[in-house]
This record gives sequence, structure tokens and C-alpha cells, in this order.
Amino acid sequence: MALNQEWVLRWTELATRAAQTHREELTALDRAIGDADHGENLDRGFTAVSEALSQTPQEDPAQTFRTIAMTLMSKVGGAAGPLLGTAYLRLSSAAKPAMEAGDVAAMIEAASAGIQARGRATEGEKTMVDAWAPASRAAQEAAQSGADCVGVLQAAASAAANGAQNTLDMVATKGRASYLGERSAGHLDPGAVSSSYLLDAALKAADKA
Amino acid sequence: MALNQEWVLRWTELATRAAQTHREELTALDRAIGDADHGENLDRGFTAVSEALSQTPQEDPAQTFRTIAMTLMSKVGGAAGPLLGTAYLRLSSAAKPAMEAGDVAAMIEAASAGIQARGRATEGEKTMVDAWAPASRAAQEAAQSGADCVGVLQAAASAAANGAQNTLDMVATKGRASYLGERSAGHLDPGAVSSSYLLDAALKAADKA
Amino acid sequence: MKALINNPQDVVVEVLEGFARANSDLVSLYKDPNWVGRAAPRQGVAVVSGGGSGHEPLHAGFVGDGMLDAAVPGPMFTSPTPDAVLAAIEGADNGAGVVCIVKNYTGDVLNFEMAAELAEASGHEVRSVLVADDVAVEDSTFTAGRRGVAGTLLVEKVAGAVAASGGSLDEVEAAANAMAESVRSMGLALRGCTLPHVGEPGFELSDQEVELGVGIHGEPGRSRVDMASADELTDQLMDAILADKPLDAGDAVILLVNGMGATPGYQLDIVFRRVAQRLDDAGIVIARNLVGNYVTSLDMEGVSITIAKADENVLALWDAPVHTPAWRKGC
Amino acid sequence: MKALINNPQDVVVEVLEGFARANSDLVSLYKDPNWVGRAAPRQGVAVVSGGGSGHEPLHAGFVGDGMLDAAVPGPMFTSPTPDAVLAAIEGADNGAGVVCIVKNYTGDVLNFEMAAELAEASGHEVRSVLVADDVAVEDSTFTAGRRGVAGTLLVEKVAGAVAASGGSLDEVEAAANAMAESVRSMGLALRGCTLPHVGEPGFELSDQEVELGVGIHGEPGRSRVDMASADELTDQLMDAILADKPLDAGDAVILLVNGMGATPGYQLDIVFRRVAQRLDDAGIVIARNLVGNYVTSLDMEGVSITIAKADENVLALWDAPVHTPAWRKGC
Ligand SMILES: Nc1ncnc2c1ncn2[C@@H]1O[C@H](COP(=O)(O)OP(=O)(O)O)[C@@H](O)[C@H]1O
Ligand SMILES: Nc1ncnc2c1ncn2[C@@H]1O[C@H](COP(=O)(O)OP(=O)(O)O)[C@@H](O)[C@H]1O
Ligand SMILES: [Mg+2]
Ligand SMILES: [Mg+2]
Ligand SMILES: [Mg+2]
Ligand SMILES: [Mg+2]
Repeated sequence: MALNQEWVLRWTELATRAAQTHREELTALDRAIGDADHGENLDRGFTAVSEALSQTPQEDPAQTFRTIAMTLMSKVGGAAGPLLGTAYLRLSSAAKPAMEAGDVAAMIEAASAGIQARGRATEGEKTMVDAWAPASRAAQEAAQSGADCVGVLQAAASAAANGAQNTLDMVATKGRASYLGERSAGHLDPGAVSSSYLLDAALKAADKA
Repeated sequence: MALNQEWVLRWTELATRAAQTHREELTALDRAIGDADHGENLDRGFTAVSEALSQTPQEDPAQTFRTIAMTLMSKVGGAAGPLLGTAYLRLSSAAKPAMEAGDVAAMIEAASAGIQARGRATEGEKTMVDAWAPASRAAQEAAQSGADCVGVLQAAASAAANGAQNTLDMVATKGRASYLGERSAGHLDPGAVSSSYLLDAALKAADKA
Repeated sequence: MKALINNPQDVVVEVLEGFARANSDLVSLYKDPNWVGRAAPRQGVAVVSGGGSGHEPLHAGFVGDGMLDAAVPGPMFTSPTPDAVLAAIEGADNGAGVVCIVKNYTGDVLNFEMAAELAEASGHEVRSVLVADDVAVEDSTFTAGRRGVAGTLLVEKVAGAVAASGGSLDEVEAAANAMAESVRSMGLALRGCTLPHVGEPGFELSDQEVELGVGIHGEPGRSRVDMASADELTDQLMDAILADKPLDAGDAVILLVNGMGATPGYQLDIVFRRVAQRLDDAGIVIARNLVGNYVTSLDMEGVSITIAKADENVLALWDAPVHTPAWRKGC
Repeated sequence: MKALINNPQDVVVEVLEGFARANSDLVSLYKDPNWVGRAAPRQGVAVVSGGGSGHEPLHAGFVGDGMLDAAVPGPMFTSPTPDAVLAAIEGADNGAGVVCIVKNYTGDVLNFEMAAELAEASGHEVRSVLVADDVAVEDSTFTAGRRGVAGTLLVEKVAGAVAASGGSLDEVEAAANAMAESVRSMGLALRGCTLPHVGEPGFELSDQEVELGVGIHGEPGRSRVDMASADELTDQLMDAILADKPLDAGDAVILLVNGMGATPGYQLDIVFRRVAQRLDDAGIVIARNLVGNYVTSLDMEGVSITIAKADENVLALWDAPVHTPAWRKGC
């Protein structure tokens, strides 16, 4: 079953709820190796996204993702704002009115590539790339081996969660945490963790679809 | 017996010693109603006077008082520097190679008038004028009633000491202490006290002569 | 006390050395006695000011075209002695006479007066202008009179402008006196200042206290009030100034929002904002303004507000070019 | 935290309102999103800068003739978002293109980059110049690279001068890049700074401690060292700067001795004096200098030293007239 605008809206709703629920947790993670604002940033961003979507009816997934992108960019700020904004811009470009498994995998791939291009980070630098890159690979593999949309998102979400956990022992070489050098090891990267929640929301939204 | 250059030098020596001896006491008085530097200012000034006199031999009382005036003005600073500097400039103008009782009274009168002109203070404003003005009056009276030089200085010194004590209950209306208003009452004025020590030194120097 | 200094006894001289070196195109430092003159002397009436050190950039920071010809920095918070003032007067006078701008403190007044007499005795024509703009102090026969504070900057500016335009001794003196008559100031401190050789602040304030009507030597102020918002504290200063010198709707003023030495610029902007609201409400026109740490008290945290009514003539003097270490415009 | 502020959440907006009002002859404030442009627009390449607030007078204090066309002040210590930067780019561009000067922090870099892409998408030509002058941070593949600190002022000055002289987009970009390449800085703090909405300093120092290599956001520095004399502390900064960018005898430099926000001017003069001694000893010529609180960290007490080698061309750009709220010369 293809995913459509309904999925996009539900995903966004669940993402907004996740940002709210995990707000303190994400800020605490950022306090350890950053500037203690990641949870607040995301929550502020998605709250604004909800408002924006409720105010202006969205035509299709492409327009919706674009609105989300612009809202996140102007409300999240810091490093995460442009990174997630870019991810959503790429989702917008890759989105279709009806998205098959292959389309979903391509979208995740586009978002991940956008984040990497924007942040000039590669895997292993203890950033959100460490959630998105494995998620993208897992989604591709799942689509190629014939999984449906939910299967693709399932693969992506669980790879992202694993990826986020793997940041624990990494030494940051990008972003604010890099100034800490070795002292950044032993803490999860807040952006990787929040990204895994985002992909989990995408899955849950599709599951219900 | 007339007073001469020898008296001037001995007076200066005793004044220097008095500034040293009463340094802490005068600074403590200034701490209560001023800025806690009067003892230091005077001591620094008279130490410099000693040096100046020892370096350049002085011809006569007029030149000596002038050297003292210039040294005090450039080393004491604050309010007291120009006031005492003016007093010594006036002493210089009034001084003669040999000074009789009337001359001594006239010198004290000149110094007192100089201080009043410079500071625009009159008696009762809790300043050094409250030592000099009664001293000047007492010296005049003594001279007129036929006292000798020592007698004139005796009258001046004891009137100055009395005058200084009388500042205790006064409310200051000139100088730094005036900012305290009523709170300045209950403290001796440091400049009046130091002035009484100066006149006491003049007496002791003449007594020995 | 934590400060970027070396031996506390050397602060005045090292500050002057650093300052003179950084501004050697504009000023020359003379020592023993210490005074600061222009690197390039000029013709016309000379304007000289000075007083205790610790108020930087006042006075030496305003030596240069369109403002002072010489400044005499005394020891910390202590008037310079007459020999230093005399040296500056002699160095600055080129035959047209000298106007001395003196803040109203007994020590400054007396030492400048002696210097003026000595200078006159050797043929210099000297006029003195007293600045006594601090409305926090009662102006009565019961005190040595009001203190001179940040309004000094305005007096120095107009005096320097008249002198630069070729004004006579009378004209420079008159312009300075007119500004001294009209300017009013009041300040407050959130934190007292510390004399380097003392090492302890002149007064201690808790986090809940503000010293209102503070002097520029760490003297305690008119009263100790509760810490409040920037707007409320600004209102207290404005109330006192406007009560002392009522202004009418339509009046034009020059406004100085002045930091006390360690006040971050962003806080001065917030205070300025409120002052502007107050003057707007009263219909008073801010014709010109200046915001910054200009007349300071070492590391004091706080602000003072200075207001002077200004007609077209005064505004023209204010707008005249000035080129000094601490203030430059129009050239 | 004791400061002249109202509601901590309103600080950025109130500072901008006060600043814009005090300098309405030079700048205009735009809101939602916030940016500051020139009161009188001009022709030619536009120079835009920005970043988190709390570094006043940087950047908005340098909007005006000969320097910036627009500044984008973000929230306190937080990069402005792309929409704000985009608004400034669109407002400042008059068809000749825009050079953005960006301090090297991930947030600033990414937000300016997005804004540039959005601007390019709507037909603006945008170049970006990164400033990364802080030698306290290792410049390696293991970090996000050096931070941009007070050297930004020098980059903005030369870029603005080339733009004012009618330089092309390539020329403005090249001059800015050349200065960004050559400039080096390092700072220290005697007292950390306090974000108004946090209320506690970013780090606490005892009376015996100094944070060496401190960032301009209250980030801890390279190391915590013992409190020492101004000369000794200055030497530590100079040693690090000269080790990173060796200079030869005879080299001419531009020198900025910069206060961190609450540093009294007299202490900066003492530091300047020592820097001059060090450069004299090495035969390095201080061709130009600037001493003051220019690139600050709210109410931090401390100092940074910035040095850039400068040839005749760069000195001519430095000497070009500038007329902005925080810096004026030559006009
Ligand atoms: N160069 C980069 N590339 C990819 N992700 C990055 C990069 N820099 C930072 N991040 C991500 O951004 C997260 C921090 O986001 P946030 O706290 O909102 O912004 P800021 O660091 O500006 O306060 C980090 O945990 C990391 O995952
Ligand atoms: N206007 C004045 N006329 C006469 N004496 C004065 C006047 N002002 C101050 N004094 C005297 O000067 C004394 C203070 O001297 P000192 O402490 O050395 O100077 P400062 O007050 O500048 O620190 C006062 O105690 C007072 O006697
Ligand atoms: Mg963060
Ligand atoms: Mg942040
Ligand atoms: Mg005293
Ligand atoms: Mg004194």
C-alpha cells in the first residue's frame, strides 16, 4: 500500500509529540556535550510546524515537507535547524503524491545525503549522520529485497536507533561537541537520538496507515 | 629676642617630625569624615620639604617659606596642599630676616587670611580655618599687649589647639566632609588638628631659640 | 580585586604610557609632572582639563582637534597638583590664553586655582570654568556644592569647538560656562569600584541593592535602593534630573547615557531605550546623543544619565568635528 | 546576576530598539525577522554579517559607511536563522551581490549557508567568507575548526572598505578572505559571562584563576591558569599568537586590544603597553591599532589580542573612512 499525504501529516503529528515527550531527555544529552538546548530547539520547531500546518491547508506531500522545512529552519536555529531543514527540503523534492517502498527509501536516502552535504560530516563523527546514514542503507536494502513501505520504514527506524546508540563511544569531530575532544566519548549524540525518534514516528505513522 | 632663619629651619624640622608622629592619627580622623589620606598627605609633603631644604641651602626666611610652599603644593595634593601652600606663600611674603613679636603675629594673620581666601571658608565650617583664625586673633592680641615672640606663638598655638577641639561638634559645610551633612558632627576636623600641630611646632622651635 | 594591572602603584603611569603609545598620532605624554598634550600644537585659545585618574577616557582621551589641548591626570581619584596643571597650561598656551575646565571638588578647584595664579604670574591669561552637574548632591550653602561628573564631557566639547573655530578667550569661556549652567547628570551603581592600591571596593552592594546618586569616586550616593528593572532604575534617575531642571515639551536636548567603566554596552542600549521613551512622553526632543563608557569610575558597574538643553548654536558646537583618542567625528 | 535589564527574554529586542533609536541617522531596524540595515541604502557590493547576540557592538554597531550594509543579530549566543539572514541579504543587495562574513561556528555556518542558497535561488549572488582566527582552538580535522572571534572586526573593515571603493564581488570577497587568512586572536577571562535568561555565569573563576583561550560565548578556554600580572597574562596571549603565526622583524601589523564587555578601558591601556613592548622587542611594527570593547561576551571581564600582518594595501583599506555607530573615522 502506497503512502500518501495522510501519512505525511500523521508522521508530522507523531514527530511533534515525540519532540515534546523527549524534550528534557534531549536537552540533558546536549547539556553533557553541547549547549543544553537541543530538546528545546526541536520542541519549539515542531510546535511551530504544527501551527503552520494547521493554519495553511497543504496540497500534497511535497508542499507539506517544504512548509516543514521552512518552519524548522526559521524556528530551530543552531546547527540542527539548517540540518533538519535541509533534510525536509530533500524529502520535499523526492516526495510524490503516492509513495511506494522504493520512493520511501529514495526519500530517506535524499534526506540523509542532504544532511551530510549541509554538515560536511560523515559517519563516525558523532552527529545525526550516524542515525541517518545507516537508516538510509537499511531502507535501500529493504526496498531492494521487496519490503513494503512499512518494511522499509521498519528497517530505517531500527537502523537509526542502533546508529544513535553507537554514538555513545564515539569521539565527536563535528559540531559543538568536537571542542570537547576525547571528553565527548561516553555520551549519546543528541541529534542522532532525536533523528531516530523522527524515523520512528515515520514508521508508527505508516503502521497505522 | 627676634626670630630668624634658624627658627624657621627648626620649626620646619619639628613640623616634619609632627607630621610623621601624627600620621596615623590624622589619617584616622580623615577616614571618619573624609577620604583617609590627610596624615599620609602631610607626612609625604613634609618629608619632601626636608629633602628640598637639605638639597638647596636657603638664604633667608622668605626664600625658605617659599620653597616649603612650592614643595607642599606639588607633594601634598588634595585640598590641604593648596591651602597649606598658600599659607606658606603668605608667610614668605610677610617674613623678614629678623622677626619681632608684631611681625610674627602679622605672619600668622597673613597665613590665616590666605587659607580663608583660598578655601573660601569662614570660621565654623569645620575646616583648618577653625584653628588658624582663632590663632591669628590670639597672636594679634598678645602682640598688642606687649608679649614677646614666644608669647605670641604661645597664644597662637593654644588658640589653635582649642579651635581644633571646637570642630568636634561642628557640621561641615566645606570640603569633603560637607557631603556627610549632619553625620560629620562628632568628629574632629583633620586639617584643624594638623594645623594646631603646625603652630605648636612653631612655638617649640621658638622656645628653644 | 581582580584586574589586568601590574604593581598597583604603577597603574597611573602605565595606563598613560599605553594610552599615549596607542594614540601617538594624536597626543604626547609629558612626565614629572604628568600631563598629556597634543602631538601637533595649534594656534588659538587653549582648553585644558584634568583631575584625578580613574575616569578614563576622561580627560586625556579627549585631547585632540576640536576638544582639549591638554589634560592633567592626577593620581587615582586625587587632584593633580598645581605644578602639573601649571606645566599643562604653559605647554598648551600659545599666547591666546587658556580656559581650564574643572570638576567641582575642593581639591580640584584649589589646585587648579593655584596653578592659574602661578600661570598668570608668569604672563598666561587663564580662565576657569567649574562643572557641577550632579543633581544627586544638594546644591546649597551647606556643602562644597554639587560634584562635577559626566556633564564635563559636554562642557569640554563645546569649549573645544569654540576654540577650534577661532573663538576668543571670552567666547570659549562663555560657551563652557553656558553648558556648565545647563547640564545635569545623575548616576547609579550596581557594583562599587576598587582603587588598585586599596584592593577593596569603596562600598559593597548585595545583589538586591543599588547605590543611587553615586559619585564618580566610589563615594556612596544619595540613597541605597532596591535592585529593580532597568526601566525602573532609569526612571529614578530621570525623575531626579527632570525635577531639578524642568524641561518643556518641544525643548531639544543633548543626551549622554554613560557607563561607569565596567558596564557592557548592551545594558546601556536598554537604558537609552527607556530614557528615549521618557523624553518622548514628555515631548522633549533628543537632538543628539552619545551612548558609551565615557566618564568612568574604574571598574564600577552602573550608568549615569546626562541631559543638557541645546539650542541651534550649541548643536552646531556639538556637531563640530572632533578627533581625539576616545571620540572622533566629522574628520 | 545583576544587570541593567528588564525581562531577560526581551533583552535582544530591547537592546536593538535602544541601539537603533540612538543611531537612527545611521541604521534602520527591521523586525520579524530581526536585522539591521543602513538608514541610507547605497550602490555596490553589499557586505552582510551576523551571528548570535551578546557581542555588542559586533555586528550591528558596524553597519554604516565603509563597513557593513546589514547585520543579523540572532538570539543571545545563538545563530540567526536562515530567514533572518535571507531578509538581510535581500534588503542589502542592490544587484551587485553580497559578501557574507561568518564566524566559524557550526550553527552560524549552516544558517548562513542555507540563507545563501535561498537567496541564490531567488537571484542574489552571494559569497561567504569564514573567520576562524582563535588560536586557542586546535585547527585540525578533529574539531569543527577554529572559532571566529575578534578578528571578525578586521575582516568586516577591509571588506567594507573594498565595497565602499566600488570593488567587485570578487574583490570584496578576496580582500575579506585575505584578512581572514592572516588574522589571529586569543583571549582570556578574569570573570565569565552570564546569559540574561540563564542568570548564572557560564563558568566560575576564583580570585586566583584565569580562563586562558576563552571563547566569546563563555565557553571554557584552553586551560585555567593562575592569576598573574597584566604583563605576564599578556605574554601568555602573545606567546600563543606568535607561535601560531610567526612574524618577522620589520613586519607591519594591525593590532586590536579588545575588551570582553566589562573590561575598564584603563586595563586595556595597560595590556596595550605590554603588547607594544613585546612587538618592539621582536622588531614588529604596530602600523595601526585599536583599543576598546569591540567584540564582547556580555559582561565578561577579560581581554583578547588580535594581530594581522598588513601590507600597504591592507593599511589603505584600514585607513579608509568608516562611519558606523561603534567606529567612526575619516568622515
Ligand atoms: N556538522 C554537522 N553535521 C551533522 N550534524 C551535526 C553537525 N554539527 C552538529 N550536528 C548535530 O546537531 C546536534 C546539535 O543540535 P542543536 O543542539 O540543536 O544545535 P547547536 O549545537 O547549535 O546548539 C548535534 O547533536 C549533532 O547531531
Ligand atoms: N574649603 C576649605 N577651606 C579650608 N580648609 C579646607 C577646605 N576644604 C577642606 N579643608 C581642609 O582640608 C582638610 C582635608 O585635607 P586632605 O585630606 O589632605 O585633602 P582631601 O580632602 O582632598 O583628601 C580638611 O580636614 C579641612 O581642614
Ligand atoms: Mg545545542
Ligand atoms: Mg545552540
Ligand atoms: Mg583627605
Ligand atoms: Mg584626598
